Amino acid sequence: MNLKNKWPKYYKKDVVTHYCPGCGHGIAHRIVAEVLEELDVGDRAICVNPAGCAVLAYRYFDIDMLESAHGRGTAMATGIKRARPDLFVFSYQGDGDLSAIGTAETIHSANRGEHISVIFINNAVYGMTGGQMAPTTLVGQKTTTSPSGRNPDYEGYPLHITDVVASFPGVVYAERVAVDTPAGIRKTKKAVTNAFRCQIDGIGYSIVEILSPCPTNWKMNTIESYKWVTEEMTKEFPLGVLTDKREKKK
Amino acid sequence: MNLKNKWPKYYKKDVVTHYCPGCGHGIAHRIVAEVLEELDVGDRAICVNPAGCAVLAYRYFDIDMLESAHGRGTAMATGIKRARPDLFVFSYQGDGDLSAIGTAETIHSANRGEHISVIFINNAVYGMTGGQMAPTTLVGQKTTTSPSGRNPDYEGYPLHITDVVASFPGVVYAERVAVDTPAGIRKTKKAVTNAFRCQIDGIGYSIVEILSPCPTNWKMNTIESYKWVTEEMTKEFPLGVLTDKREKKK
Amino acid sequence: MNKIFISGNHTFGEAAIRAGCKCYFGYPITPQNELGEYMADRLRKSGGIFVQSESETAAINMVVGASAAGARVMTSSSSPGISLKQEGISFLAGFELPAVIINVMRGGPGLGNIAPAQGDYFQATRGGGHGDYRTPVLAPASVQEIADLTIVAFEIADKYRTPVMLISDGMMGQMKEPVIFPEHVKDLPQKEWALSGRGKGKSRYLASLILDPLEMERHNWKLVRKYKEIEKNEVRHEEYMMEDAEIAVIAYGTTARIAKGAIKRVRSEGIKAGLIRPITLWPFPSRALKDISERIKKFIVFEMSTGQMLEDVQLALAGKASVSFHGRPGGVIPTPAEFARYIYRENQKENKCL
Amino acid sequence: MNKIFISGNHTFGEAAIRAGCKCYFGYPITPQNELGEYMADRLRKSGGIFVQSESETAAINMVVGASAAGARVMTSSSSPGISLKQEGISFLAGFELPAVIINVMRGGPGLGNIAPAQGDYFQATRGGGHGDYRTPVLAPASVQEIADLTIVAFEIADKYRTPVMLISDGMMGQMKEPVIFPEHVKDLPQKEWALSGRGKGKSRYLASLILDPLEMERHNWKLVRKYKEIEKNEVRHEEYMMEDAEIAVIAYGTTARIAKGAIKRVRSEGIKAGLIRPITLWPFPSRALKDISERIKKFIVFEMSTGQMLEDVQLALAGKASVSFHGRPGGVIPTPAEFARYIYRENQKENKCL
Amino acid sequence: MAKTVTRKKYDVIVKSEFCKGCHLCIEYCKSGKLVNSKKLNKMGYLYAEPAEDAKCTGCMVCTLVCPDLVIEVYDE
Amino acid sequence: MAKTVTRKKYDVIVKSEFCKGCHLCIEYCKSGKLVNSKKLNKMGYLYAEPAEDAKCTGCMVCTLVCPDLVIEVYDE
Amino acid sequence: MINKILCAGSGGQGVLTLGNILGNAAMMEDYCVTFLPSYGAAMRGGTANCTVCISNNEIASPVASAPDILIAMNQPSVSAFINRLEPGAQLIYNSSIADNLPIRGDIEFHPVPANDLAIELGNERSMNMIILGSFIKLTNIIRVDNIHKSIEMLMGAKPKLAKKSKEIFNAGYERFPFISE
Amino acid sequence: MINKILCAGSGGQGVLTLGNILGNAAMMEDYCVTFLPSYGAAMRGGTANCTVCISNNEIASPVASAPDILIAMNQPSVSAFINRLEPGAQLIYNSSIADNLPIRGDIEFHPVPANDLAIELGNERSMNMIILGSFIKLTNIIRVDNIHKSIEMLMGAKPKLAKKSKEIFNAGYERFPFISE
Ligand SMILES: Cc1ncc(C[n+]2csc(CCOP(=O)(O)OP(=O)(O)O)c2C)c(N)n1
Ligand SMILES: Cc1ncc(C[n+]2csc(CCOP(=O)(O)OP(=O)(O)O)c2C)c(N)n1
Ligand code: SF4
Ligand code: SF4
Ligand code: SF4
Ligand code: SF4
Ligand code: SF4
Ligand code: SF4
Ligand SMILES: [Mg+2]
Ligand SMILES: [Mg+2]
Repeated sequence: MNLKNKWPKYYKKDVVTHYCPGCGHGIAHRIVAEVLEELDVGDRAICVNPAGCAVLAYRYFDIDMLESAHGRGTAMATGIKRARPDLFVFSYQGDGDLSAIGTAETIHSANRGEHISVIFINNAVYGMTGGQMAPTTLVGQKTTTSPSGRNPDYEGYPLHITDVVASFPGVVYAERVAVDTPAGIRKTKKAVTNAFRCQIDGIGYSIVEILSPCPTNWKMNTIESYKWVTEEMTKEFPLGVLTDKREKKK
Repeated sequence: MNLKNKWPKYYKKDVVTHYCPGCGHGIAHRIVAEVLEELDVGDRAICVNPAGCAVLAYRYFDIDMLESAHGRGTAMATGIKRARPDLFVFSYQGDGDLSAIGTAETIHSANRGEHISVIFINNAVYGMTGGQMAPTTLVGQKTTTSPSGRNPDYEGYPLHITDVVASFPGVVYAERVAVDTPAGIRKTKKAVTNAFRCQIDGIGYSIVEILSPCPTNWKMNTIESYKWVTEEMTKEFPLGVLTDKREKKK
Repeated sequence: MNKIFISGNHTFGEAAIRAGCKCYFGYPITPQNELGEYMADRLRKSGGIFVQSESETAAINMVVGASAAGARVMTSSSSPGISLKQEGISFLAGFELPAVIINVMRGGPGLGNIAPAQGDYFQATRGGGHGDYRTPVLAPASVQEIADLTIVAFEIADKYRTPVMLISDGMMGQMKEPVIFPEHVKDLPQKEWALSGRGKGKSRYLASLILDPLEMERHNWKLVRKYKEIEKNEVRHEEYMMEDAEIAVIAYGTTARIAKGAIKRVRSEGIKAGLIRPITLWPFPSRALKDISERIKKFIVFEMSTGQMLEDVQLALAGKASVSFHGRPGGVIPTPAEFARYIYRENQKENKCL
Repeated sequence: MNKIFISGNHTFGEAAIRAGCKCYFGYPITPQNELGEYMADRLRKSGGIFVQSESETAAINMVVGASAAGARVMTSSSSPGISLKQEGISFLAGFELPAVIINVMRGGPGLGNIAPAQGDYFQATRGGGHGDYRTPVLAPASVQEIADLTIVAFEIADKYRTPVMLISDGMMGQMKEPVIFPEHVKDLPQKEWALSGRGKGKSRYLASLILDPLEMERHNWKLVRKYKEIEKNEVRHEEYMMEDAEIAVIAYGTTARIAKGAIKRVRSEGIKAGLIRPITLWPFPSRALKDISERIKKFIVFEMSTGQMLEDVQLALAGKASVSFHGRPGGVIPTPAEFARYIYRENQKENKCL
Repeated sequence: MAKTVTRKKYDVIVKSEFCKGCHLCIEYCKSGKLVNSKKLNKMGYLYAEPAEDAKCTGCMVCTLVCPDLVIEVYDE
Repeated sequence: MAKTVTRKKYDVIVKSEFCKGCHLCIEYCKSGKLVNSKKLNKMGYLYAEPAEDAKCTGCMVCTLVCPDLVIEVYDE
Repeated sequence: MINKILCAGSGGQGVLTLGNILGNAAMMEDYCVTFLPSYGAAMRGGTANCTVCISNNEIASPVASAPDILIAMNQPSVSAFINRLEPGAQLIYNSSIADNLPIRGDIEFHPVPANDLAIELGNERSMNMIILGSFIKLTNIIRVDNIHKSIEMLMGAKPKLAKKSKEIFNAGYERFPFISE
Repeated sequence: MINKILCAGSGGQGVLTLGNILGNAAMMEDYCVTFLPSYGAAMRGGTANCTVCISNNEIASPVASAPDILIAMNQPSVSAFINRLEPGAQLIYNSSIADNLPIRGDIEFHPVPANDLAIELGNERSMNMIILGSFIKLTNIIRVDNIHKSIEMLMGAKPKLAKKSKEIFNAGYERFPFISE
């Protein structure tokens, strides 16, 4: 008998992650590790991990990693990539990290067209700190800091930051995907592949927004939370390629 | 003989401004003062002035003023307006202030749809500090920190932040104008009037981006600098209403 | 019975509401999330404003705005988030604006961890921001005291027009104890200086920019005079078993509690130790220490850090007594037994020397 | 002749380039704009990287990234901008990453002004950021020394894997003086620890998060041991006319220059004053002060602040000598004549007491 | 039987000690090959296990969805 | 003259001590009523001044463009 | 007198509720009392614990490095914390799911088949009340009526749940001690 | 010997260039020398000034609260700074545009019709070189050839301008002193 699914080279073996059961981070991690292997860039890759549930990502990714101050992932990635353009540099960030405290860094690294890649896990909530409202929290969604549901008159509407950066000339590739179903997971992998290729080809900035369930803070069981991504989140955050300037840039 | 142009009520008399000859800030100031008077809100207005050439705006505006830390104008304005919704609160900010260091505050105050108004002076350069590159500096434009001209491959393209915030549901009115000609100045006044009305009507956030010459740091004489706004800046930053959701919100 | 069983984080919030705090701006960070969450619910329900800002930097600047408009206003965070507020705190000091800033400290530097620590003493007492300013710093050692000092913090802030810090740690924030809350403050102070639109009067402005160095210098010395007033009026400390003490332990907040436990233990073995607990870290109870150093020659400083308040003790004693230090940084919570052993050892050393 | 007439701000840049600085990240702020502008031109021309970041916060985090990748890297700012870097500096300390941070101080707090001041001493020496860490701080007093110490700063940073601050002020930054630059540093230290992709080897990570308090504590004490090493090896100070001095003036940077002028004046009137100029503010030359206090009983601290280094002097002397203070905060540049009068008065007081 | 076609045989292993019991694999396995074991593992989770009475088609969906890389699918 | 129509008369005053000599008013006054005085004011600027030989139409463009609120236009 | 009680279990078992009810009741009896939950990352991975200290005097540290009583609601909690117990300490454990007990002659073992009994009483989720009942019976530290009041206070929003909880608490109280299997 | 020279004028008058050439030349003669420009907001509003200190010994402060020599390139500079001069100090002023001089018998006045002469020489923008020439003639502090070299160094990129500047400098040097009007 042969093992059909081989263990991703850049994913540490036999480590139990700290993620909650069913957390989308786990799927996203595996996808990233697989793509690093398929594109053969893991050996020269540096991942900047966030403050957020993925703060411990270095326990899982078997590549060089740098922890970031909350929200500053793309600034750090900029520093690495500018100092060492030969390395493959990507940040992995949550919605609080990337679209709240890190807004300026996100916008400007994208606008400068830094040659980095960004994996953006949007779970509509601050996972790590226990479920506070995020910029991406849906209207009406209850969180610990929007206990009666997000009220757009008080807290504004969900922020579509990937759409924002997609409009910048320096952003070569931006896609929104979801790890909500097997098909979604396959698409996510393709999107990550496309994004990483942009950097390998030296044509600019790329970002993949991944809608990802946080069953714990959504107070749902796993299956419900995956359904909620499909049914509710994608209504607010429609999936698809938000920009693709690869042809132009090559 | 009657004086036809009466002195704006909310502009201090007989003060020589510190602005350079021909600086667009002077025109923008006068317009704001006039609109405050015409809409009769000066008595209950608070202006948050920036770090930037307009840091001394309190020497000129005859209304209550709060100085801000560089880039934090809209955060401070948020604090005032939330504490005192009965007041009329606006920030006055430069391009470095609003679209570089203040990016996150700009984006999120707009996205929350704070009931404030923003006057955004875009002069494509850091005036106060002596002419460094701003996020809005044009491609090829020479500044003290882009001595061979802004190179989009290195520094990215000019950032269109007003377009970004115009896309948010909470932003009721956004317009880009220029104080480059008498017609432009008249339009600017109309835009400021429209913007301020949104707050008076309690319907949300408004912003007016004013393309404004900085003859000193552009190293041009005044007349050249005004022409440069008309001929070069408006190519990169086309004038016009970027969003107008007033009907919807009323 | 109006005692309730409540956590430190919730108590900060409830006490602030009772102190008339109208606005809270903050950004989540462990171990103080429950404080923001409490405000999101209770402050809003009581008619106040809760805004979860996009960052700590935005939060402190929202605080500036609300304070300038005359509101009692508060923000809270934990160590890394407090670092991000330093520019804003310096502005509050420069503007002379009242505000209450809570730091529920965690292990550091960097991301560190979320366990209780006292590593931000320097930052709080010396001003982690730029320029010549001081911030009154209150350090509660029980949940009841969190309630009491939060109210005091608002009073000091308004009285002197200054930002005030409350510092605490993950343990104090998470721990529940019985608390009796005072009634809601009824009469808030009038703030003539607050911006509220010029109305028919003269326009005003609040600025920290003072271009003329001589004027700026005058402002700096004016602040110094204010700080001297605060030093005169607002020093607070507690003395515990100091009447007959031969060894004085200096500790604040969590370590002060633990020190009390340790002191009880060593007393049972005949060692006459006592505790001086600074309640205000700035102004520091230097006079009290100095006075006691006439009598006691052995001081032990005990912190959950590598030694920060230590400097204030040394400054206060100015060489008049020997000072030793026991520190457990990084989120370790020392035990009374451990610290008792330390006192015991130090006592033996002392005796050997004689 | 390889002397050139150059400003302090440009010298920071040129010296950094010669020290092998490969990346500069910064945000404009007066009075240090010329430094960034110099790098925008010269560093890029010499094959390095200059990025004008969107903010000081972004700049310090770009520094973290470039440093983690093994580059010699620098950022600079002035007071308010340095406050915004405090979180990042704490991270650098936690990560144990080398970097050089320049503060060309201005009047504060708040926006203050752009005139020279020394009000950020506490922030620099006590760590304005959170957690238990220290930053070596170098304080040049001439443009030549700016050149020399900038190179030293990079060496200390790499040797101990620590952020290092250079502090200066608007006057030093703007002033031109003759400078002789050393040659370009040839051999940069190897950085085994730098991230460069795992290659065929084992993957590595740099993290400041250490969830287990005991491990975090070990890290904290490890840092303390490193700081003790730095205290042992890197203290620098200058003594001027101290051989026969009866009054010791303590001043750094700009005030030290002015103090020298004043000392010359009072010496001509027979007052035996001398100067101890700390070149490293942390580690502070406490030992030198202490040694001298065996002999000299009168110390005068002179700062362009309301009194910050003063505390380090008091700590060093531990009550062994009297200390008086002359301060001019807020951007005022005191004159030698003024400070000479101060020394003169203090000397008279002293004599009256006798 | 007449209908028999030559088909590969697949084997599924759930490394139960790593399973967090999220049950995504169970949800998405169209063959019903994976089921709730109703037993707690050391971490305290109700882990998934292959059903005796169902056939794995080797579709690999379970490995695709499992966030914890718990499942191994073998072919001949 | 036969062509004469009754028209308002206007007067322009440049408060020269406040003028920064940017010359925007000169550029935009279609009547040529404003000219460079070629004299420095106390601040050291070549201020603008009304020309003797031109007529002001009261169009107010000069007051619109002047960044320093220097100009006063009067009618009868 | 000072009693340090460490209560540990997994996320859904009501560990913190138990501690809260106990602490709140101790307050009603005018004890000095502290309650300290584990928090943050320590809670991810499904474990939860809290420490309740009850004393006649000011409590120095709310932490129990050596608890007087360990309440272990599942097997991992027994394994993780039993070594913290010093001679003479007591262990109350959920014998329904924890059965691998290290051999120690110097502490007292009190098995409570909490899940089984709770299921028997028709509410498995309230197994923490069985344990609390047993704990009170064993220690006698707080009066039953005060525990009842405390339950009512903390579950005030859900009177039915409060009633049921009190019943189940009573069962735990009455049936304790359980014979060791 | 220490000479503190304060040089003041308006933005376009080449105040800083003058100071730089002087400072650089002083360096070439191995003097201790400092050059301190006004900067930032002090420069907006069109004024500029700088202080050059030249000494045989280490210079304490590069600031001149009481300059030995004031070079005032326009009227506002005379008015702003003349009161800083202590008895015995010298004032070089641009008599082409500064004519309102307070009466002081305790300082020396040196009028230099810099604009007029520069216009005469065909380059009004180089009026600062006339002043520099006069200054060197008056003080004799730096050798003329070193000033020439310094001009070449600082204007190296524009050799024509350098040449013209030297010529104009020479004129200022030769024609000084000018008779007071
Ligand atoms: C400066 C600072 N502020 C706040 C925090 C606390 N913090 C850590 S992660 C986080 C948010 C996590 O949310 P998100 O980025 O969406 O990631 P997720 O956990 O949801 O994957 C916060 C607020 C911090 N570590 N540093
Ligand atoms: C934290 C901080 N960083 C930097 C500065 C310095 N600074 C003041 S204004 C300014 C930029 C001004 O540019 P802009 O906002 O475009 O305004 P303008 O002067 O062009 O009107 C800068 C960088 C500061 N005051 N504070
Ligand atoms: S809290 Fe949410 S995002 Fe974080 S590990 Fe758990 S499920 Fe995942
Ligand atoms: S520098 Fe530019 S923006 Fe600033 S006052 Fe001068 S012209 Fe205006
Ligand atoms: S491979 Fe397909 S059929 Fe087999 S167990 Fe997995 S999901 Fe089910
Ligand atoms: S998907 Fe993975 S973790 Fe989830 S139940 Fe199946 S095997 Fe277990
Ligand atoms: S009002 Fe019109 S015509 Fe008259 S001076 Fe002004 S611009 Fe010229
Ligand atoms: S526009 Fe105003 S400032 Fe400019 S020249 Fe005319 S009057 Fe003077
Ligand atoms: Mg999230
Ligand atoms: Mg600008």
